Amino acid sequence: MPYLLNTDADRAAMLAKIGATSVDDLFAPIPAELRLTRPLDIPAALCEQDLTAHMQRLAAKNRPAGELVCFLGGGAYDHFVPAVVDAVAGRSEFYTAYTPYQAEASQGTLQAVFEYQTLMCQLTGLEVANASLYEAGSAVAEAVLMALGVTGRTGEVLVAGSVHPQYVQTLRTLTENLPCRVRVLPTPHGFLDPDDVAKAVTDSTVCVILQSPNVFGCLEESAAVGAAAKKGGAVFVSVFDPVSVGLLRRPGDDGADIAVAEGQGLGVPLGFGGPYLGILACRGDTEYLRKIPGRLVGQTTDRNGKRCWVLTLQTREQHIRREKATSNICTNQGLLALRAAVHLTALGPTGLRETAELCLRKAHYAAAELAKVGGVRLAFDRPFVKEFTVRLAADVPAVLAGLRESGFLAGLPLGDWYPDLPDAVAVAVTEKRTKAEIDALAAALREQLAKTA
Amino acid sequence: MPYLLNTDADRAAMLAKIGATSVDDLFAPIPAELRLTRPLDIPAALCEQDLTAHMQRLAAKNRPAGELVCFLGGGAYDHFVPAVVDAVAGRSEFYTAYTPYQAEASQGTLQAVFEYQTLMCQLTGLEVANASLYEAGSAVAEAVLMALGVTGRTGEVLVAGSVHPQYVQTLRTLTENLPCRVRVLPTPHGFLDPDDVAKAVTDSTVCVILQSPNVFGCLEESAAVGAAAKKGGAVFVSVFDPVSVGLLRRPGDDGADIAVAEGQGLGVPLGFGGPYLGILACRGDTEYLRKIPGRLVGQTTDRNGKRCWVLTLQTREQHIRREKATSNICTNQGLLALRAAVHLTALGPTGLRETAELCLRKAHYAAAELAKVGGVRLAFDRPFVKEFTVRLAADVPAVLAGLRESGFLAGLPLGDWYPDLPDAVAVAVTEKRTKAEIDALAAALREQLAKTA
Amino acid sequence: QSTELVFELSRPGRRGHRVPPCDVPADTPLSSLVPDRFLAAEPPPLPEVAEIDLIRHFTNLSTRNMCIDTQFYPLGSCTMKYNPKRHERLAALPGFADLHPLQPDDTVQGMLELLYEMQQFLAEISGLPAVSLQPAAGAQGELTALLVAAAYFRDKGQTHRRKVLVPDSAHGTNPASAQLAGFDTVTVKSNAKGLVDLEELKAKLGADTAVFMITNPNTLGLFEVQIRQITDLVHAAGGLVYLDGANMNAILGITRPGDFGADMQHYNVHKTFTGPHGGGGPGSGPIAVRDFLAPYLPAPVVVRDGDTFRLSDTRDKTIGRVRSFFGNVGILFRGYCYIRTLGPDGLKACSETAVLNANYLRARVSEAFDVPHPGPCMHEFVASGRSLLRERKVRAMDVCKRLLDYGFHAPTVYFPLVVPEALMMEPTETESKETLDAFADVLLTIKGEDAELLKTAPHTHVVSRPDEVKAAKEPVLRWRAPV
Amino acid sequence: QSTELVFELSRPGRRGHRVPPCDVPADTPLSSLVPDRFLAAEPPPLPEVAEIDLIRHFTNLSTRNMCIDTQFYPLGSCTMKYNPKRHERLAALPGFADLHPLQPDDTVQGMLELLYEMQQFLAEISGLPAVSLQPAAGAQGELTALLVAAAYFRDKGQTHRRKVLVPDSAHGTNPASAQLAGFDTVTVKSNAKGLVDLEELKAKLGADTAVFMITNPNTLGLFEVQIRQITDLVHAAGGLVYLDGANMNAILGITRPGDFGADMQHYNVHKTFTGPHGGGGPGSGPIAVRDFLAPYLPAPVVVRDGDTFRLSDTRDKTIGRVRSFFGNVGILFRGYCYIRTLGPDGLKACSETAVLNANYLRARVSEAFDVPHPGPCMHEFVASGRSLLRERKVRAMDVCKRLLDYGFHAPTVYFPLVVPEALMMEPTETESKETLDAFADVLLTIKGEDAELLKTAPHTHVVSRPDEVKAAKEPVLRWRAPV
Repeated sequence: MPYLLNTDADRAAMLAKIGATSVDDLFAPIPAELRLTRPLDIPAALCEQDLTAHMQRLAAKNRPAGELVCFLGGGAYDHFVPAVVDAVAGRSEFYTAYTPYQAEASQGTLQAVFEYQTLMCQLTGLEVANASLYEAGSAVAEAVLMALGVTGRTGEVLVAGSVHPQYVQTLRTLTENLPCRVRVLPTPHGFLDPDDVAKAVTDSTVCVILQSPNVFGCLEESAAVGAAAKKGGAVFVSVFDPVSVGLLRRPGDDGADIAVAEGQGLGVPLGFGGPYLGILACRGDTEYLRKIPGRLVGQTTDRNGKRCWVLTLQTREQHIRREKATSNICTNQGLLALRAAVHLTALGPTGLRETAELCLRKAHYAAAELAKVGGVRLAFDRPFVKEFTVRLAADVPAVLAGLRESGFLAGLPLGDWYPDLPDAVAVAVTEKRTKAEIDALAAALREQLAKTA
Repeated sequence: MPYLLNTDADRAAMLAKIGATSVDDLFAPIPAELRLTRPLDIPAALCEQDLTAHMQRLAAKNRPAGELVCFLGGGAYDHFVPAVVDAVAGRSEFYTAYTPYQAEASQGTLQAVFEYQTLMCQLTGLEVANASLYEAGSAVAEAVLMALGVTGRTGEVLVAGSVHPQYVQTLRTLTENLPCRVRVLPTPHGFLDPDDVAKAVTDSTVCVILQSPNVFGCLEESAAVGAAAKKGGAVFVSVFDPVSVGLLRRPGDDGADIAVAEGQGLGVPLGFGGPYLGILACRGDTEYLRKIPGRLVGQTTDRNGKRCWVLTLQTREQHIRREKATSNICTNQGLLALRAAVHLTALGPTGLRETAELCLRKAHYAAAELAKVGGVRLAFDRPFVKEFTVRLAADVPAVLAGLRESGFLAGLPLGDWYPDLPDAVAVAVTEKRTKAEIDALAAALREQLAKTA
Repeated sequence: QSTELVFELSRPGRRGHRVPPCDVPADTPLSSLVPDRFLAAEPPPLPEVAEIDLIRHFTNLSTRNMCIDTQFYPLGSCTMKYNPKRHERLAALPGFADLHPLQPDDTVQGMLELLYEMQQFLAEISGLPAVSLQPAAGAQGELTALLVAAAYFRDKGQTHRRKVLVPDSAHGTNPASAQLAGFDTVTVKSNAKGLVDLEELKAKLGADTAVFMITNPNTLGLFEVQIRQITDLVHAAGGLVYLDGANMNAILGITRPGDFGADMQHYNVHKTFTGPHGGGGPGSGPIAVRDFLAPYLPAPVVVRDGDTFRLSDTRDKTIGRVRSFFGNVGILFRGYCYIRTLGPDGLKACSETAVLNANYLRARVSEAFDVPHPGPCMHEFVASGRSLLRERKVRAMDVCKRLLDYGFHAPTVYFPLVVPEALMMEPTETESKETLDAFADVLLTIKGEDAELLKTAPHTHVVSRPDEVKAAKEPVLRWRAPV
Repeated sequence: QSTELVFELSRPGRRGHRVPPCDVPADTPLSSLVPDRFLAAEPPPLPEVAEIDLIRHFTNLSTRNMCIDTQFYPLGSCTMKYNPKRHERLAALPGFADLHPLQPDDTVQGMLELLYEMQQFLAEISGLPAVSLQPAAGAQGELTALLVAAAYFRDKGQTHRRKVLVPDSAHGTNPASAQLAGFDTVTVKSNAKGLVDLEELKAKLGADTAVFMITNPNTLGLFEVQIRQITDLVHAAGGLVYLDGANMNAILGITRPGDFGADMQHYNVHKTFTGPHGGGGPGSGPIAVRDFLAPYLPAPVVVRDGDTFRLSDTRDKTIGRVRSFFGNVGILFRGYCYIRTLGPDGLKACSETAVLNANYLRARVSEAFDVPHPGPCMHEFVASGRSLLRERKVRAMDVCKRLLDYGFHAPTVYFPLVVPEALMMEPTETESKETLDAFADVLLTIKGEDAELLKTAPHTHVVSRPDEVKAAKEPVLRWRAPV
């Protein structure tokens, strides 16, 4: 059997030591009537060569970014991943280890996570970051759980309508049975008006959630929204983009109490959506520190006074607090946090800034070129960085399908999420897209629109 | 600059310590008139992302095995490489280390090479194996250098006409200025007649070189040829296939004094021909041990009596013997030897035998199916294992080009090497080829022959 | 060995990565594209190092970890089995790795086929027909299942069912998940055999019971022999049975939760089907439920239409989604590879071998340590260091630390809470008798070693025992530039 | 740490790999396909281990190596520079890795384009227009060039030119290669400055001179200031000048062998252009020669016809080939990536930095050790431990071994032969001032350490100093099953 080592002689010796006559004896506690008496109905075993051939066949039925030119964004971006990220994450000491329960034998993981935490603080301008969460959607929900705990309030969770709809959906699901209500504040002009926030915030408001750049690609008035939230004593949760922050003001600079992001853009492959990386950072106040979900690595010293790192503040966690826990998160996305740490270390401040600037300039060039195409207009008159929304005077699914034939994943149709925007498409432009690809997209779009017009 | 670390401040401090005013000062020993006064005429630097795109464009201009179904052999075979081989060879402790001059800090490499040497002994049935050579062609030449040393003779080197022509060419080039003459013994029936050897061997014959399976895929009468060689006091050099030996008698079992092989089939990617792995093993007699080229790793003990490994018998090597050296080889193919060691360890005796048997059965099936096609006949009536030669009643280049269009690297035309076989094509069938692929090849060949007939 | 942080290696102006030249017009000032009020004056203060610095730093860090590829890792409850290298190679194929999560279905047919089959496999293995692959980890799977239960009871007008019953030996995530799903937790004590006490259960079941969460085999490695009675009791009370699937590795192809009465379960794909654990994640925690609960599952799921596959969002009663995008596909991918490699016979042989290995190790370990509960165990067992503590004041943790010196990872310690000085060991099926013997021999040796040597262990690692109290009392959770 | 051999882990019947089921008819006995006399009764007695055994064994082995990715590795003459990770990723692209060496030209146009460009780059960098990429290593490059020279002289009817002149500081492969090319070697002594003694050279040049082999910068790290006079003298005597290109890392874009009078040279692509050294190989040793030698180069070479590329065998005077297939393409590939990444300015900056680093390290090391030859040096230099030997009976090797304890690889020791107690150090361009300082500081520390401590070093590695005499006297070159 694949991966099984014991020989017949081993098995016999082991049974003898156990005092059993057969392996079946060991399953005696399972009542006979509960046993499965037939083989599982799954396909027969494949050897490595056949598995490889099978997976290659499946892979060939997909059309990945690289085969299709990718202008899709919507929370996952086709950023360049330096080879060092794969090289480090491919070290089996990292990927075949588990949670660093035995600190002495896990300093590699612990120090890497401590560095990740620091990098997230540097990236957000906040004081504390956890060891990572699953992805952005559930991280937003965790931020709300924190806000519930920190404020002690049970009123409204205000969310901008321009926050990624899947994050909002996740938030609704995960807080469904908890003492708060999610209310979406409309963003008809592609961003949340701070005045609307000021009006909506009451002394029972738990938090205000804003994403900038938002799902339309537009920048939000974060500082003003944050101020309005805090004026009412609500927690300000800021969802940011970890690449664009190379150029933009950081959440902490704009007054965020909790910053959350999807970390996929930091060296994580697109991978059809997961595993990804939920970034969460917050203020350093004690009440925040007590409520921050997930793992934390802390610095300490060993018996000889040597600096070292351990999992810490675990009393917050479920295996101690059990029914008193405020989060059920008991792992982190360790390997993805490592990837992000390596990625940011590779880029450094200058590389991150230059990447963000390339995205911005290319996105602006693309927006200008697409807007020249008859039947295309920019949806919003707002500043944007790497993603923007256009509206098409044509049937969006047909146009996108046509562009797919021409080799483009041209953008994300927003109509499913925003029924009032059936003609809207979000277009993301990373540093990997070339002028030639953008020009070719504009030309193909012109042709499609001419066809469907 | 990529990969350079010193900052301006570093450079200033370093120059100050050196006592120089500029980096240019350091180049003062190079006369001004010898300096290059213009930039090198090579393309401008590419960042990683652009280099990646460039290399992907170049890669896309190739049609690798996998895209084309590969029936090409001729000394390089499309065998399956288990993922463990890449995983181990991808450990940077192995691939970014150098020659294990400092044994204490190189036990990883040293032990792995010692294991490789042992595996090669097990594979060949011989007593001693070196730490590897470049590839099979130069390894054959090194075997002849050994034979010259061992026998002290200066007469003929007899080579079967069925030995890979590139090995023979290499041998001719590398012995051109040495006191011996290469004579090729014809193999009109696809194998070397032992009687011809008996007739050709004299008391000045240096060695007899036989390859089995040979370049036509046919098995040779190794034991009889070896006996004939030794009867005349010549060294018997046997070139073998390290995969087929899972099923066939080993060189040592058939009386080989020196065994040589191309190790590519043991976990080394096709890689357009290199780096590959030259396997060389020999008898354990002192005169052989003294003359074996290349590196050797030996077992010893450390100061505490603990078993360990070192480079040994280096007095044979050039940096000690200099002009008295009998080989100029001063490295080995360390990383490829490691790949081979891991590959053989992964397969084990059963896996190697089963692989060889699969190749054999599929090759025989393919030969039978192809021979059913009108205009195709088997070139030789000889036993074969994974490769065989057919003759086509049609223009070989045109047929092969047509088959390429249908997605097949259908085989190796032998006409360039054997002008008397302009219609011959060697077809190799590894364990990766499926019945469906073989049937499709037969069908495509039938179609091609019908077209060109 | 130095413990320099990457920040301490930073030198102003040093860099590794370079970006391509801008091939679109770059002459307009940035502030003409984005108003100044959005722009930062400086990029974030990340470290500045060259590529060789980075590689040396992280490569050297890696060598300070124990891992499956270098050590036996009998960490109970974590199923640290071998992670096949073929999975890593296949997962890196661009045809899988470079798929955007929002690509249209017609461009990801191979991926959807794989995920559809994975749904089928998990349904078959559990005997529960409806599967959601969405949860990102076991704990999220628990929570998702409880949200499904809550939605179901709400839908049935049974909002009074507010209680979730949890055995005292359960994983801590069980009560935490119940809490977050809006339920109240009731603890059910185990009996002396380490199993659910039926009388206690009966006493706590009632009209307010929503769900009974059971781990089976339980965290003591014991199969609940009365599982059928237990699930019947819960059902009779109108409640649902949730199976914590952490210990599925013991029963693949042998018995199915659906067949012994569970209504819902999660899988830990990274454990049972060997996704590498990644130093603490990612995992994947899909759930399988009975048909009547299917309408409440998160969306989307993969459905098959003839020869094509598509993502379907169309469950009218869905709880929504518990994360963005589809799920932790990379881990599901590896689980799929494992299942396809093993096939039905192989999966069953896995569980048989895991159980044989555990019982053998249990027999060997009991030469030196108390093993409080009677065997046979399933895939893991819990020993107790109580006599060592009593007789020599050596704690279970000291034994664990000393094991590290011998090149073995430690067992899980002090869990489950119901066993004093617990040492929970799970050898998994991918270890050999020789390895188990070597480990047991070392445990026996350790038991006889000097107490002081044990209390100060480990002695051979890059650091000695850390001051955990200090870490928690004066938390230092990030590096700061010296002032 | 155990040093078990993989053979000692073997257990009968255990296995890792499995092959696919046979999908062609498999019912005929093998002996009906291949006569019995060819078949072995048993397969070779290879070890029998499972995949986890294999991975643990080789992963643990790997951790017993120092390497570039974990340590500074100032091994003189070996140019141990950083090996960029991007090269490994790109070399693994199936479009390169899966090309059969005998594929027709029209199916490998991208590969041929790359190799053609590599020929052009190497010609431009050396100033020698004709290139063969075939030699598999530096030593094979030397031999190939000498075979070219022999063929040239034969062609010119000058078979009396049988002597190859080699400086005493040369790499040992120089005389060995000359020997194998059928020449006789004549050693040319260096002068007190470590350079070629012109008078000695003149005395040895003559009508029988075939080739003068020169390493420049030489193995002492010194540039031959009189190189033009040297090459003129050789040419005047009717001989050819061969440049051992091992030290090209010092002069990229600064001076070219073709411009200072070399007629032939080899490259060590794995050194100068950073192919990873692989524990001792593979390398790649292409040669570049003047036009009049081009007809003798090995075949094939890549030629360009308009937009397409092809392999050409059509040199009428070719020496043939020095190996099967095209060359060590994988290493050429990495060298190509390095050259494309650096560009003309980057290559020059490499050499400038390599030379700056070497001179800085030289200045630091000379605080503690003799550096017999005057500076500036080029990319490496040779220090001498003679005073340490004289004063404290500590040998250069003892210093090297002690360096290992501090986490540095040792320099090259006892080479070149012309310097007693030689310590040859080459920092390369990819190291930082901090690293050089840390290394120099340790050297200074070591110099003051207890002699006994040094003589018994290293103290922190998996093994202590091996008995090399025993290894050579009673050679054990393979494992044998115990009887």
